Amino acid sequence: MNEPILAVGSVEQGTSLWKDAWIRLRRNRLALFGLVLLVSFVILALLTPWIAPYAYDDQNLDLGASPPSAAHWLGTDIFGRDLLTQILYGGRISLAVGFVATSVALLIGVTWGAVAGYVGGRVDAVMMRLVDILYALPFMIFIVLLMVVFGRNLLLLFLAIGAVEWLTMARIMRGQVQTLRQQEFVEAAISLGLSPVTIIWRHLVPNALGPIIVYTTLTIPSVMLLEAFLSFLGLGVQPPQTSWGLLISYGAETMEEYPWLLIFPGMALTLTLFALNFLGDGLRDALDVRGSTD
Amino acid sequence: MLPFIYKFFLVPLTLLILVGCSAGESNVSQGNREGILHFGNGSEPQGLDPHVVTGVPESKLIDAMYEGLTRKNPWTLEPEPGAAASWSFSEDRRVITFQLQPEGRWSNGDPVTAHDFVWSWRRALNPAMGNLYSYMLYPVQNAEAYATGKLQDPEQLGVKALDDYTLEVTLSEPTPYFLQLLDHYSTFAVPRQVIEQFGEATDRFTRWTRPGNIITNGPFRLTEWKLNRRIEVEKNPYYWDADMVQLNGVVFYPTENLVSEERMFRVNQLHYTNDVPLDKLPAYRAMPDSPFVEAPYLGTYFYLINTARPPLDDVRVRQALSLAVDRAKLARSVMHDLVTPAWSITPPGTLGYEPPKLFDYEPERARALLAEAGYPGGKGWPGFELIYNTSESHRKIAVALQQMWKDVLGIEVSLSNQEWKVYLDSVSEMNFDVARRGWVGDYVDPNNFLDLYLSDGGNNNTGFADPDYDQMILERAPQAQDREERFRIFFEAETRLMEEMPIIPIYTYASKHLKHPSVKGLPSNLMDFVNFKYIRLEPVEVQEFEVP
Amino acid sequence: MWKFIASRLLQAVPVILAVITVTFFLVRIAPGGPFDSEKAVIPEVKAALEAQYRLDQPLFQQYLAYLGDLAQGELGPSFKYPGRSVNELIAAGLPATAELGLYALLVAVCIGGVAGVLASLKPNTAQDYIPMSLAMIGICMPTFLLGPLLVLLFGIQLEWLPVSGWGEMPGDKLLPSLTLGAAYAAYVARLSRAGMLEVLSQDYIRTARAKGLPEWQVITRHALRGGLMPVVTFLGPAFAGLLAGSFVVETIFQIPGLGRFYVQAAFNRDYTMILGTTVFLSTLIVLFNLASDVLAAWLNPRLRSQFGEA
Amino acid sequence: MALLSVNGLKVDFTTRNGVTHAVDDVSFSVEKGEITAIIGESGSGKSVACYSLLGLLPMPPASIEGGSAEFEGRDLLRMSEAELRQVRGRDIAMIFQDPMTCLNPYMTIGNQLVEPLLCHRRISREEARQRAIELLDEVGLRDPQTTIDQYPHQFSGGMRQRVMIAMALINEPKLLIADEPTTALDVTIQAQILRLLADLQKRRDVGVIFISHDLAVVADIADSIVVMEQGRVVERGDRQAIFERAEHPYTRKLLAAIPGGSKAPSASTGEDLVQVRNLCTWFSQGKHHESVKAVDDVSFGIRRGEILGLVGESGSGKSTIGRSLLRLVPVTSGEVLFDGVDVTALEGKALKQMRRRMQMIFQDPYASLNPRMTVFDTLAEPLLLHGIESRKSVEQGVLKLMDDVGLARAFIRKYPHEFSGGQRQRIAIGRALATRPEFVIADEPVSALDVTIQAQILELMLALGQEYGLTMLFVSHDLAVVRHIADRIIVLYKGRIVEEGLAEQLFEHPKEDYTRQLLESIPGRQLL
Repeated sequence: MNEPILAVGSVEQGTSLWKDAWIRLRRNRLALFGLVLLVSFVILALLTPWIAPYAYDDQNLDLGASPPSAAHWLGTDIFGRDLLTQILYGGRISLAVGFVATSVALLIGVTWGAVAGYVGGRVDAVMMRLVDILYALPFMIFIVLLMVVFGRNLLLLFLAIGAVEWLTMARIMRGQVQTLRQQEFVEAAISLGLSPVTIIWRHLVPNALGPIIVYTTLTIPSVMLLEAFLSFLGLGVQPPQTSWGLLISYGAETMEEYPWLLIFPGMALTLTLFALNFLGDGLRDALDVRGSTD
Repeated sequence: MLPFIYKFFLVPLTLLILVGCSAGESNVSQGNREGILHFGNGSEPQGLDPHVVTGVPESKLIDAMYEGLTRKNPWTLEPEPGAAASWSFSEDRRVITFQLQPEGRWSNGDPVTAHDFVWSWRRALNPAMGNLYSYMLYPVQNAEAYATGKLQDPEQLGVKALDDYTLEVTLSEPTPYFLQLLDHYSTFAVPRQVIEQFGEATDRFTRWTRPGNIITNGPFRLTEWKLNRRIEVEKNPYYWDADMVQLNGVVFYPTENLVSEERMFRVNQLHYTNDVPLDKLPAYRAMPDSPFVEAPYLGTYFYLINTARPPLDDVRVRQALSLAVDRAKLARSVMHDLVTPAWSITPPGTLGYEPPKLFDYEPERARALLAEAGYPGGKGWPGFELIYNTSESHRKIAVALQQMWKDVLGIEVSLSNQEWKVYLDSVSEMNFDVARRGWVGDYVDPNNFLDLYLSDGGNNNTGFADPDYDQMILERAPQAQDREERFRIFFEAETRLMEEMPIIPIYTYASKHLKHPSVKGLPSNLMDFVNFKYIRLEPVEVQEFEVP
Repeated sequence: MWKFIASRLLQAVPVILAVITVTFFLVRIAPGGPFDSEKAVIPEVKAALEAQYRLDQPLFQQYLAYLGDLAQGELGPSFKYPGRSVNELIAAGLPATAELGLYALLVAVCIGGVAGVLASLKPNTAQDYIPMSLAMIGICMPTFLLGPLLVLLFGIQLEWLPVSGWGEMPGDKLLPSLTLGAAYAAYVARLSRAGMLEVLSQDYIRTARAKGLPEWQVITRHALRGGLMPVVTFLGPAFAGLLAGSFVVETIFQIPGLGRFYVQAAFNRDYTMILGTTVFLSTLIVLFNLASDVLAAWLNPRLRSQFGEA
Repeated sequence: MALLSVNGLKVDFTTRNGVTHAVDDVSFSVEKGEITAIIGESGSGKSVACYSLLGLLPMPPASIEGGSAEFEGRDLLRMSEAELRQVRGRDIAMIFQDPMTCLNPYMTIGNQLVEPLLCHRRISREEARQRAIELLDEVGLRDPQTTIDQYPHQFSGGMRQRVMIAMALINEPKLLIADEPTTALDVTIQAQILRLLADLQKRRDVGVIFISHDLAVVADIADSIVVMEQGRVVERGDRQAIFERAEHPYTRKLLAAIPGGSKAPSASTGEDLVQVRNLCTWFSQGKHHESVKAVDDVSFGIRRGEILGLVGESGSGKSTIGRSLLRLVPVTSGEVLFDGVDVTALEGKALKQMRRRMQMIFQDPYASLNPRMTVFDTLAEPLLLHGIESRKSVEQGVLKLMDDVGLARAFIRKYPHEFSGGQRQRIAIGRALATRPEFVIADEPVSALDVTIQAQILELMLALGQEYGLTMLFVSHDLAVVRHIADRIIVLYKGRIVEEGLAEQLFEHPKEDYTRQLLESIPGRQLL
């Protein structure tokens, strides 16, 4: 009973999955950069009402659209509203939509896909056919109906977006679970007498984190852009509130006349998405406990 | 690795790019050479049957291909002879006798006769046709009864062919603007043989309007119709006034996206655009020899108020809202000085009619009125929702007004944009507090605007109902002896309307286009009316419109 | 293999039927009708119009009648474009959209594939970071922004390419294809990078190296096939997405495609057109998913022989 | 002069955790026409040393820090990549451990076979194909004309390894490096492949480096043996010398680990705890195909406290029997009585209760542990699930289990990947024992492990069996291992029982031909 093997550099003190991931994440400079950037955006968004240089609906029609200046660092929009303030307030909406709607999509998609993949057979067939049907429904009509039936509010917007974006997640998750459930550790879990719910949440989902995270980082940008589209159609934020997606779509219309109205919101969105992407890749590597054996 | 990449990826890609880099002659210079006008027409037309379609793009096409009894002069907007060479009024001005053009022909050479018009008007008014603009012919005797199914016999309509070239129209009462209606497409003659060759007279779904089938009586005739790409018409050699027609043809483009349309114009793909993005105005105006043309347009942009809902049921609140709008500032900053402030529903200068101006931008009075209504400084203000259909310019105006009301009156208003059909539903069901609205005249007469607010008017949608007003519009005005008296009655009615303020007028529309310097004979006018007959091309080469 | 295809097609029938049913009733619930317009419609006229389109019948009867027509391949007359059947409108819009979709896919696979493969060969170097960062920009650059940018640069500044049109001037297909394909190129880049990294760590790559094959042959002959498998399975859903998502590009570049019909039909409440395009697109989606599954199976000998037996 | 002589080879790995000397001053030589075996546990650097010769190590993290490798007068370590490529596959060929993953699944074996020929020689595709067919015939593939156009997945493991061998030999290399070529195979197949290799080597007169963790495997074929431990050569000599006069303690340990001898028969004479009656487990192949009869009408019993060995080749249905007992696969017909209760009829709570009493240890310790759960999580899960320990006392329970299976308590918060194969199998055993089962099914629990570890795990299982009073079904393809642990043995072939008997009896006096064949396949038999 004297097995002498001790992995190189093994730590005597134990670590949890997340703590462990955090240690690895800290070594990844890009991911850390992404994290810092994201956290600072979130803090800025939280503090916006106190730090924004102007009120968000403060118009100056006589000034109109003006390029960056000392009074307005990022310039003003056609109503003479301070763009920096708009971006700060828009960030609150966009970040909230990005995270909440993506979470909704994740929750539904992961659960749906995991159950379909795990149970298999007829249940799987029915569940996935339902996904197919939802894929094929005319999106525009769906949105218009949602808007009419439920009125307009942000929560509904989150739900609507989540309801659209979960489909792909469900497909990915199902594929993952189908592969994973062949693994012996799942058989071991079954033979321990664990319930299917426990097996899915403790054994299957954590092992599919890699693809989930990657897909999440791809979902957030599409969610933010979808929000802009829906707000434009009338579902979602209403003026004078705004979001990055809306600012960009307005900016795109006047990109020749007032380029700053496109460039700055675009930069805010792109930076966020880059940060997310770096963080996502970093998280995936960090959470992949197997990958760290070297 | 590299050879592989090259073989499978770079070769097709390079080919694709190489094929790309050989721009040909621009539409404009080719068009100038061949006498073809390249015309941005807004969107794909629903169709080319004058009794079926409703939109502006359709009207442009139909105006090019067909001709009514009269046709507007694009400079003066006065009716001038079209399919009718002359006309005369009876003593009581209820019967009009039209003499048709002796040389009037369809594009296949057949003569255009009075019978064609009789048949066509019956078709236009036939309830089975589902013609949305059948009301244009309502001044004709028994027309309304026939169109609404109360009268079955088309023979009783007030339109008769006295002989092949004489058409007699009997009106139910004198209608001063009736001649104007005759260049609206729902009064146009359509080719009976062709229509009946392809199906029932009232069948909306036949193929008679396709190239090859359709024949028309206007200056141009259809040669090609590529869905969502272009519609091409060529000069109609059988047109009675063909010598006047300078163009050899027109190509209409369904330029849905006005930003894209502007870019097409910039690279000389279009002679004329349907519209111009608002934000491009300053740049184009600043250009030397600017291709930008603008003109007041017979339409008013306003907000509808649902007078049944508190707090808007209080006239003082409605007045306060209207007085607090700085229309001049709005026109200057948001609308780039394109439009002029409106103080009433009727656009000014409509055939010499000047609408009343009862108020101005009066923040003090607005605050006082609001205080009187019980909301001093906005205290206790319950708020309301302003709806508008999804559009960039409606949003801009709403956002600006929202802020003006907040600044001047201290009240909060929430905005809500709605998808077009949802918005229409909300408006017609009066399911709104305040709604954006616009009205463009079908003909140049105050009546066209003022009859909107009749108590049972289908387009009223405000809850405004005033028997005196109804009486003025429906009874007193038609019986007025002369134009002056008629306008006085209208003025009185409109004053009543604006005192009650069921609508907040905002501005009078303006049309805006980009017009290539080669294009002549295409004047701007109050109706934004294009008479293709007079357009000619005098080639001027412009390399590119440099937009700063 | 044929059996597999047949059974998948059979499975698709209830899916499409369900899509039709839900869509049919969904569009009727939506507020606003096809004949509503800014100016109030005279009730008699409206009734006449409704009768012409069978809208006066009980809803369920309309539904059955629609299914009956559909069984004969008839999608009905369009509301918005009277005088044209939905069949005709789809036939008119499809070629441009299908071509646009295919070119966009070509762009996606060419650019994305090369970028992904290059990145996977030297992971965590500049050769990896640069294409992958571009891919990220591609993903977060909406088409309504990329399209106008490309037009401004290549169409107006450089004057290399036409600013709009489809098949009317040489090269006018390039910018729309690029615009639509960009986002998908980014996805393909990420997928192919991940797939290649996975395959390059496989034992059989080591075997290939041990044979003394030059590196490019190791990659092309041994790694690409497996590494691009995720891309192949992505192509089916992607093409469906391209078709449905081509609306913006078609509008920007004035392309006479199906995407515009699809979206505008919803705005116009053109009931038959909504249903027709939905039926058509969902059938396409099913077919393309099937095609990409078949392609993936055909490329994977293990799956291929399974189908061969079954 | 030696065909290859390696002198003072040093290979380092640079990782986040520092520099590891994977190969440290290793020297050996290979003579023409001889087989040199390199023996050592996993991690001893034996594979790294050979891969480094051909430049097949990923650099970084690997780096060659010194030494030379003379091959036909040229130093392999100083060749450019282009020069090395000329050597690879032409002069020096390789065979790898796992034939399942080493062939490209997307290419026919024919296309893979001709690649080295086309790459290194001026030869037409047709000629190359002919050559490949001849060679396939030579390595014992039936009907090579047809099989050459098949894909790897259409072959069994043994057949694939034959293909690998053909591929290595197709260019008539002077040196063949075989890296654990039989470890992933059943004993019977292993014996065949070893014979084939020895045969071909003699006929073609090539030098061979044979890498293995198991001395027994090379006992019959190696000319000389090099023993490596932790990157260093600890002993070398010809076969005779190593097997008869091993000096280094590590070599002795390796020798001792060769499973041999049998366990003293235990005195379990109680009633049957488990009774299997006419068990059938068939797998449907779709409507129009006959089901695969994985287990076909099998009946046997296991007495309380007994260890029953279940032996058979892969595909014999032995694992399916184990899974059927636990209801991990649906049973087609028959009964499984556990303590008098028919397990196949249980559902819901009753099934959960029953599962607590019977547990399983899986073959692959890499796959059977959830990679995202620490030792603590893995072991605590069954304890909490079945209410054996409360939340408060669970840590004590886990520690006790770890003590029992011989895991240092310090590892409690570690993840599976941080452990070696043997340690992982200990965790898996701990998990199986956590529910205090009466009956344990061990499905090839040691076949994925090095021989030295194998011995330790077997000892552990025996000891725990005693301590916990376990009844055990021990499933394995390796008779030597089963003999070491089992009281009674059942031999399975194609889903049916061929022979059954007490362990010693079966070994000494096999009744059936098939059993005899199995016995003969045990490597290094004559040594023992």
